[in-house]
Amino acid sequence: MLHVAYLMPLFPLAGFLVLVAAGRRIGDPVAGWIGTLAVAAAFVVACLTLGGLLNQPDAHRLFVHDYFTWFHVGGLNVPVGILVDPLSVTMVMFITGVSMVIHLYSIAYMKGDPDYPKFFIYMNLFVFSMLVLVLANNLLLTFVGWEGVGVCSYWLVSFWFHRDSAASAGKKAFIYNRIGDAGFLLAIFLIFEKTGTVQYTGGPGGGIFGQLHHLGGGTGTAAVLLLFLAATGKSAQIPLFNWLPDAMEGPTPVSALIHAATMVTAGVYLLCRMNHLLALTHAGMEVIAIIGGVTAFVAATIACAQQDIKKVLAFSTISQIGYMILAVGSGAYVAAIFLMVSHAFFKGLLFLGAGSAIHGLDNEQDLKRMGALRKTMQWTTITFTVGWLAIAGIPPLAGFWSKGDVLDNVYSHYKVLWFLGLITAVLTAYYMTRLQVLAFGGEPRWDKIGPHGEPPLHAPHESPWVMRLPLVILAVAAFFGGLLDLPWIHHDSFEGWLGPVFAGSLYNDHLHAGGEWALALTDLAAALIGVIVGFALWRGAQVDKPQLEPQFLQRVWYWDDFYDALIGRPSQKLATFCAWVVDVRIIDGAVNGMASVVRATGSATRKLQSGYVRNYALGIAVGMAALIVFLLSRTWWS
Amino acid sequence: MIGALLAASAPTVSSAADRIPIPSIRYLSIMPPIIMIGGAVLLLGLASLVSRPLRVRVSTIGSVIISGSALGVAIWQWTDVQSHGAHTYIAHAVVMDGFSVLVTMLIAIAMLLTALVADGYLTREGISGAEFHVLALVSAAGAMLMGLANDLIIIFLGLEILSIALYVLTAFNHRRAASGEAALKYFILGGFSSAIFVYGIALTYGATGSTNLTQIADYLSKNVVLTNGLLLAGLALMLVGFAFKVAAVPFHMWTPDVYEGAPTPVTGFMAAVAKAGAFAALLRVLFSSLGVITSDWQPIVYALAVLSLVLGAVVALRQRDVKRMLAYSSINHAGFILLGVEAGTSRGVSASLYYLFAYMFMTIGSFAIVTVLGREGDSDHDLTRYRGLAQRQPLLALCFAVLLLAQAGVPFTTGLWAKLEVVLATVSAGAVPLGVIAMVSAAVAAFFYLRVAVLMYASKPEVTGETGESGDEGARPPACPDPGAQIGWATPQAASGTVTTLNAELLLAGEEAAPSGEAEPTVVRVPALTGVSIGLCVAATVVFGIIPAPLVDFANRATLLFLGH
Amino acid sequence: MSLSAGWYLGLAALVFSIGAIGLLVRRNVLIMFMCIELMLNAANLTFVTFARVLNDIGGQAIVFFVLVVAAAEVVVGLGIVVTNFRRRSTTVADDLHSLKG
Amino acid sequence: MTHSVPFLTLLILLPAAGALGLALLGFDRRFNKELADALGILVSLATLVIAVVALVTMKEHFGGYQLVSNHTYTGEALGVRWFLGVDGISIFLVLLTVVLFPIVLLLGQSKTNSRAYAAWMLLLEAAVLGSFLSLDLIVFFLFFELTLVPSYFIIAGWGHERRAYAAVKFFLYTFLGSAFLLVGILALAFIHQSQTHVLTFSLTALEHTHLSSSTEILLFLAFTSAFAIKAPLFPFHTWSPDAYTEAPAGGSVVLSGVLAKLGTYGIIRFDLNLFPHATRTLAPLILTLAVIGIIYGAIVACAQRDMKRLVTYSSLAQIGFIALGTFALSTQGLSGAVLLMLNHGLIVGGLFFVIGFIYERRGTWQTGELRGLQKVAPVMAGVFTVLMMASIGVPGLNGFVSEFLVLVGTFLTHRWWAVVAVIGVIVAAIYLLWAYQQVFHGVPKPEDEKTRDLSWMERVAVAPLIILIVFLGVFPKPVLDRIDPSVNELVAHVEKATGHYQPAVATRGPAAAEGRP
Repeated sequence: MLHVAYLMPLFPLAGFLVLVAAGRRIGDPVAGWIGTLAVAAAFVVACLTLGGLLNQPDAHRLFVHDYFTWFHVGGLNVPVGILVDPLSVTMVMFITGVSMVIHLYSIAYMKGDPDYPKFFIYMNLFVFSMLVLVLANNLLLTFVGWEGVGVCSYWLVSFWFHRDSAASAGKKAFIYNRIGDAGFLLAIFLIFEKTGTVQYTGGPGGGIFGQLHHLGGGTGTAAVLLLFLAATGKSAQIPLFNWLPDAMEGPTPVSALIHAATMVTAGVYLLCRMNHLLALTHAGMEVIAIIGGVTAFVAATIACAQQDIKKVLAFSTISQIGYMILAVGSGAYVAAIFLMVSHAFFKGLLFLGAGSAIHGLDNEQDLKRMGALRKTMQWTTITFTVGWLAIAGIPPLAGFWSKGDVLDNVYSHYKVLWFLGLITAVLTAYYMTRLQVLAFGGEPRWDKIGPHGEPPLHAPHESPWVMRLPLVILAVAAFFGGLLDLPWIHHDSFEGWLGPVFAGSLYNDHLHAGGEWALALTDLAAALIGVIVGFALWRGAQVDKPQLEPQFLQRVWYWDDFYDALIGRPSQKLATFCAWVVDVRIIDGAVNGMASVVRATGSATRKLQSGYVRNYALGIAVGMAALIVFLLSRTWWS
Repeated sequence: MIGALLAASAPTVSSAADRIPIPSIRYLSIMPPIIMIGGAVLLLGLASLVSRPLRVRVSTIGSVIISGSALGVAIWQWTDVQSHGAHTYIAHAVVMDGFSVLVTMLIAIAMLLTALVADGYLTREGISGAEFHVLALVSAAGAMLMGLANDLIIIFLGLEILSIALYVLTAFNHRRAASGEAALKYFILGGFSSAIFVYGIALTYGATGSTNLTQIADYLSKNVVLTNGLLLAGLALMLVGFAFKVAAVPFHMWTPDVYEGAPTPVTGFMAAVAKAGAFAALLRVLFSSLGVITSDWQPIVYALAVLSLVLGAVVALRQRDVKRMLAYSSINHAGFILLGVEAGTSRGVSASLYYLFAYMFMTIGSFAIVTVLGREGDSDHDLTRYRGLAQRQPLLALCFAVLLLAQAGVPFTTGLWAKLEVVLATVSAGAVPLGVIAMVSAAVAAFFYLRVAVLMYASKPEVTGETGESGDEGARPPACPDPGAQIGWATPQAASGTVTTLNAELLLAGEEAAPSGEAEPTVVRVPALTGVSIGLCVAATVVFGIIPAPLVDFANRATLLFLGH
Repeated sequence: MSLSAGWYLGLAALVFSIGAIGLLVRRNVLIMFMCIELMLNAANLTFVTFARVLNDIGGQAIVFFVLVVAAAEVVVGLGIVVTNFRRRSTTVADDLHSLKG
Repeated sequence: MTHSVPFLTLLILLPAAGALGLALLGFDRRFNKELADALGILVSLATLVIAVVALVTMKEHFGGYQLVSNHTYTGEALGVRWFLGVDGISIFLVLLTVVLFPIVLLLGQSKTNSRAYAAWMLLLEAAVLGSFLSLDLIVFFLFFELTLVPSYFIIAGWGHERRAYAAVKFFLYTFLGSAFLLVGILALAFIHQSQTHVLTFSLTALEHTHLSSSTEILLFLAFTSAFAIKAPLFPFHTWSPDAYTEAPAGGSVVLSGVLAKLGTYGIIRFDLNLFPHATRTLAPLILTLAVIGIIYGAIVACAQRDMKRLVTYSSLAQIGFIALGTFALSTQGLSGAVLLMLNHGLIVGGLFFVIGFIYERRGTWQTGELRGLQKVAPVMAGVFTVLMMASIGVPGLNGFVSEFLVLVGTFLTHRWWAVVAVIGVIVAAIYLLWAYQQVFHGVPKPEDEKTRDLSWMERVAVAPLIILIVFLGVFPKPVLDRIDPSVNELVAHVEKATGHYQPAVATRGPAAAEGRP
């Protein structure tokens, strides 16, 4: 059944081509349904592949097949082929699943938009690229998917291009991704130079993982760090993370799909895929862990001070991915993947819930103008509450188990980062509770004049069933997500399923049962503290609490201004200097200068021609004298 | 024919003892000059018999026939040389080899083309009479004489016949003040340089004991002359004479004034024929007789070449009068031919000959077009008059563009093959820097050739900055560069300041109509014969450019009888 | 008393340079003609001297060619001067400087 | 290896004859405009057909010169031979030329005096094809310089305000460069003659002249100065902004798309073949210039408010990439450079076409004066997006494959140059996206409203470029398989001559890595 795997990317591609050809004519709802069906078909194929892989014995759950050669120059052979193993199937399952749900949701959400078909064109192309990224059997094909999702995120973020902020947000997202991609390219070159191949496994010499002995020492670390730079670009980690909050300019389903569930996890997937390489360098792993932890903490602090509902969720995503990177950094790949899957569910749920709230309150995103939505939007409130509890880490929901698993593993390696993780867990619970209370609890604020004198909003209304159904599905998934990897059942749990993929490089967290229970309790305590503090502080009618939302945090630790000052303005001045001074004045000036020098000598010698006969005769006489002197002088020497 | 006359009248006097030996004369070797001079005399007489208005047309036809027959004889000579080999005749004073035949052909063709151009010119200027054609034929004969001379004195005679006829031709159009002045300047300086030349011959005669080139060569090769001061002084003075005639810098001062002053057909004739004759003589003197002391005269020719190349190109940039511009461009061409002379090898000779042949077509064609465009009074030569010529007379403009671009050395024209051969010759002789200077000067020269093309193909003068109508349609706001992010010192306007002045200067947008006050240059009628001559020149330049084999082979087989070292 | 050829050559050279300098210095066109004649005759003197030294009749024959050429030049030259004189009634070479640049 | 049918001579003579026919057609009064336009397009399409037939008849896995025709041209005196041949490196440049020119002619119909425009274009096509096909140095030089005349008249005749200055500057700058080239060719031929007593200019013969290192470097500089000006490489590029901006749309396409390739092709064909040692010793210098070109081109492009100048500087950066690939002297680098020449031709051609369409509608190409065109002209925006993405190097479009190969090739032999060049890739995205946002995004102002979308003819004109860009991006294998043999031979030639060998990985891939301990 594994041979059917190559169909997965082809269905969204087919959807994309159909919509490009006939999108405009099909119009509003039908285009959406075609897009959704394409992704659903991919989901079905994913299930078949999962089934096919499950009934393979544990040892060889690996299917690598090349379909055709993309290009073959000298020693560099780049095939187009797929690699199906538990890791890629897990990724494919939640990608197609969540995408299908979000496509369904956006049929209603995007109703009435003039560019309705174009939206689904981009969404299908995105799913295709994501599947190519995950299923590719070589670094270059992964890069194709990698860039593909970057381009689609550019198109989707700047979907409402008539808004300047959306257009420049899309540009910013694409450029930050390109900086990461440059790192990816350099990593590919380095790996090719040392191993002579770009294929993960298979092919002559056993692919990259067969040639690992060439990648030891400095080059190995360099390759890992470059790949990590790519991951920070795509998964929005410390150096390159401030494109994600601006990417919220895009429609909410886009934020849900791309900036919560799938694209941002691509970086984590890449690091997991290259785990054998990571295992070679201890220094590399440390750097990854530190940056992951720090990002999680920083993002969590910023989330506490955001007013826009989507911005809070965006920073929460960055924080959760920080957790995943932290897990990868401490060798707990399975925990990272488990958190990724569960995060996809509850973060998708939260975004869609927020989307439905925004949709209901005629596109108002400011928390300070919401309030008491629970009275009119019951379905959204219930599902949102499940999402809130899950992410806060309240048992028995998915968040508790996955975050707990990550923190357990981190505890056994980096005590400091574990403590930082714990603080972040508290912050997470706090800001999610703040959001829940501001949006759904307390008194209605949408009927008053807005902070900048906007007119009062109409009463919120519940979203249609097409939007509510996805919420329910994701709520159920978020609720039961934890069952995938319960700590005490080992056999067919998540660990068992993914174990063989990370065979060599897994760190086993040798914690005795008692230790695990203790850690579980501390996690629970952190979650409860966060929730209680959140409730206490934000329950009242008074919503403007400047001391709780310091300017420092609202301006994203002045990170944007720092980049602008460090890179933005100086490069602008340099560009203008180069363009108008170096190019026009110096280089072109030299050329024009030479031309005018020639013309100047021309007019100078022209004056010699005085018109008087005697001057001409003098010219001849001087010439004659010169010749005679020259020739006679030869007789003196020779 | 004269010999027969004399022989008939002398039998009474002869006695065995005092018979004066006459050198055996092979008339074929000097037939072309004889035809030219004889024809000229006949033409003079014949023309006086014809009524006044017809005189010009008759003399044109006459001179075409004469130069045609000279050309025919030259071809006959060529077959004779190819079959029986090259020899010296008439007591070694004259030589008939491939070299001299080619020079003769070149001059005959030049004469033919000039006669056609002159016909239109003379009728337009209202000058009747055959004097123009007679004088031209005589000077052409002088040039031929220089080509086939193997004796310094014959060279001197040829030079003088050529020059004196040209002095008169320069003063031909007495209605133009400039013509008289140019003639006077040319006469004084010409006389001065001929005197120097003769003195040079005298010294060389003293040093080597003979004025015959072959004997000089034998003399030099036999005894190694330790202190040949006398010879070198003679050589120096002779080089002055040649350099003057060839218009190499620093002896070029006369060229611009004379070329501008002289009637335009005469300028064309002078540029082609005088240069051809002088270079032929120079090549023969330097290569055949003074081949042994090449190391002495090579640096001089090197210096002359560099100066001519650079000054010719640079000063021409600033010229506003087409004739003066073409004068300086002819100095530049002289520099190129000197490249071939500097090489000192047989390849150098054939390269220079090819260049002369190609240059003849280009220069006579260009001056023919300038003659036509000079309108009544032959004084309308300001560059601004050429603006928009392509719209008014597309074919004439295209011909002029082709000839100018050929002179610049654009591919698939004889101009390029000429430059290529000459540079190959000098590079093969080891003077690579000279080759580089030559090609760089060609690049500089290309500017003023192009400037004329720009003017011809530019549309209305953009004085007011609104764009010409050719090339873009619809309402067009001038798309000036948007200032955008401006830093004090780097405003786009300031930066592109110099550029717009260059642009305006190129299109001479500043000046309005020429001083002759004619508001808008009208369409000019091209006389039939002049059209034929222009057509022949352009055709030769392009056809021999695309198919270079025949002309290149011909120039290559036109070797000197005796190559010194 | 007999003079060596050098003397004659020296004299010829002297006459030649006088002619050359004369042409450079003097303003009047006719005087310039004379200077050219001087230079030509200096050449004749040199020819005759070398003919005598080399005992070769050719040198002396050449003198006649030079004389003929000189005569022709003068005829043509005076003709040109007359046409210019009719126009501008001056024989000073410096007045004729309209062609320049 | 010759072939019965003289394809290559036909390829050159057909457009030349077409140009002559159109020129003469102008002089009889009865000609009508449509007939002239149709004839022009017909001739260029016929050339396209011949080129495709030539491609098909060529053998795929053969590195040497094919379809060779070798006749005497100037007799034995000068030894110049009509020696044409095509191999993996030049066949795709020929195809690029024959694809672009029919489109230019198709769009040239709307020009005033379109008959003369078509005549000059056909002459230019003949000259360019002549340069790509000739293997005799002098014949190459002839065609190389002949390209100047028609492009000069196209810019001067149909250009914009400062066309006179731009045309003359373009002509003289390149003419000066080719002056050094001519002296270099003649000096090389003379040295060859002094060694073998045979005066010939054919590349295959001159390859074997052994030169002292100093002469070889001097000759290398003479050749490369002409090609660097034509390309244009970094310090010699200041004529290109004027020439491309002031030229009419069709002129800019041909100038940047095809004529620029003459420079880089000349470097690959003549510099590497004739002067391997000098190439090896001067490689770091040229690589540095190339990298500066990449970064400098990208930076200056960021400051441009004029779309044509922006595309000019972006093509300066792309040419820097080609030079980078060439002087990396590795199999991947050189194949990438050859492929990038083809891809860049298509991309920059397309970009200038679209800018030309915008100019026809709005009379300006200043980003400041255009706003929100995506809403008003979605198809044009779509085409521009594909071209932009290809230029940035997004995988799936043709820019990526060639850029990747160039960077990999350079990384293997000259690591740190490749690292800096990758930065250029990032900056490339910045200015293109910025320009796209300025022109296509945002709310259209009233005068933007009336900008009509692409007419059917414009779509037909741009369609082949888009199709080729996507096809070459998804499936470049057939093209690379034809480029590879010739590139391998050339790299082997340079390596054998200089003794320096590229890392084994570049040629044997994983097998090589296996060998090492």
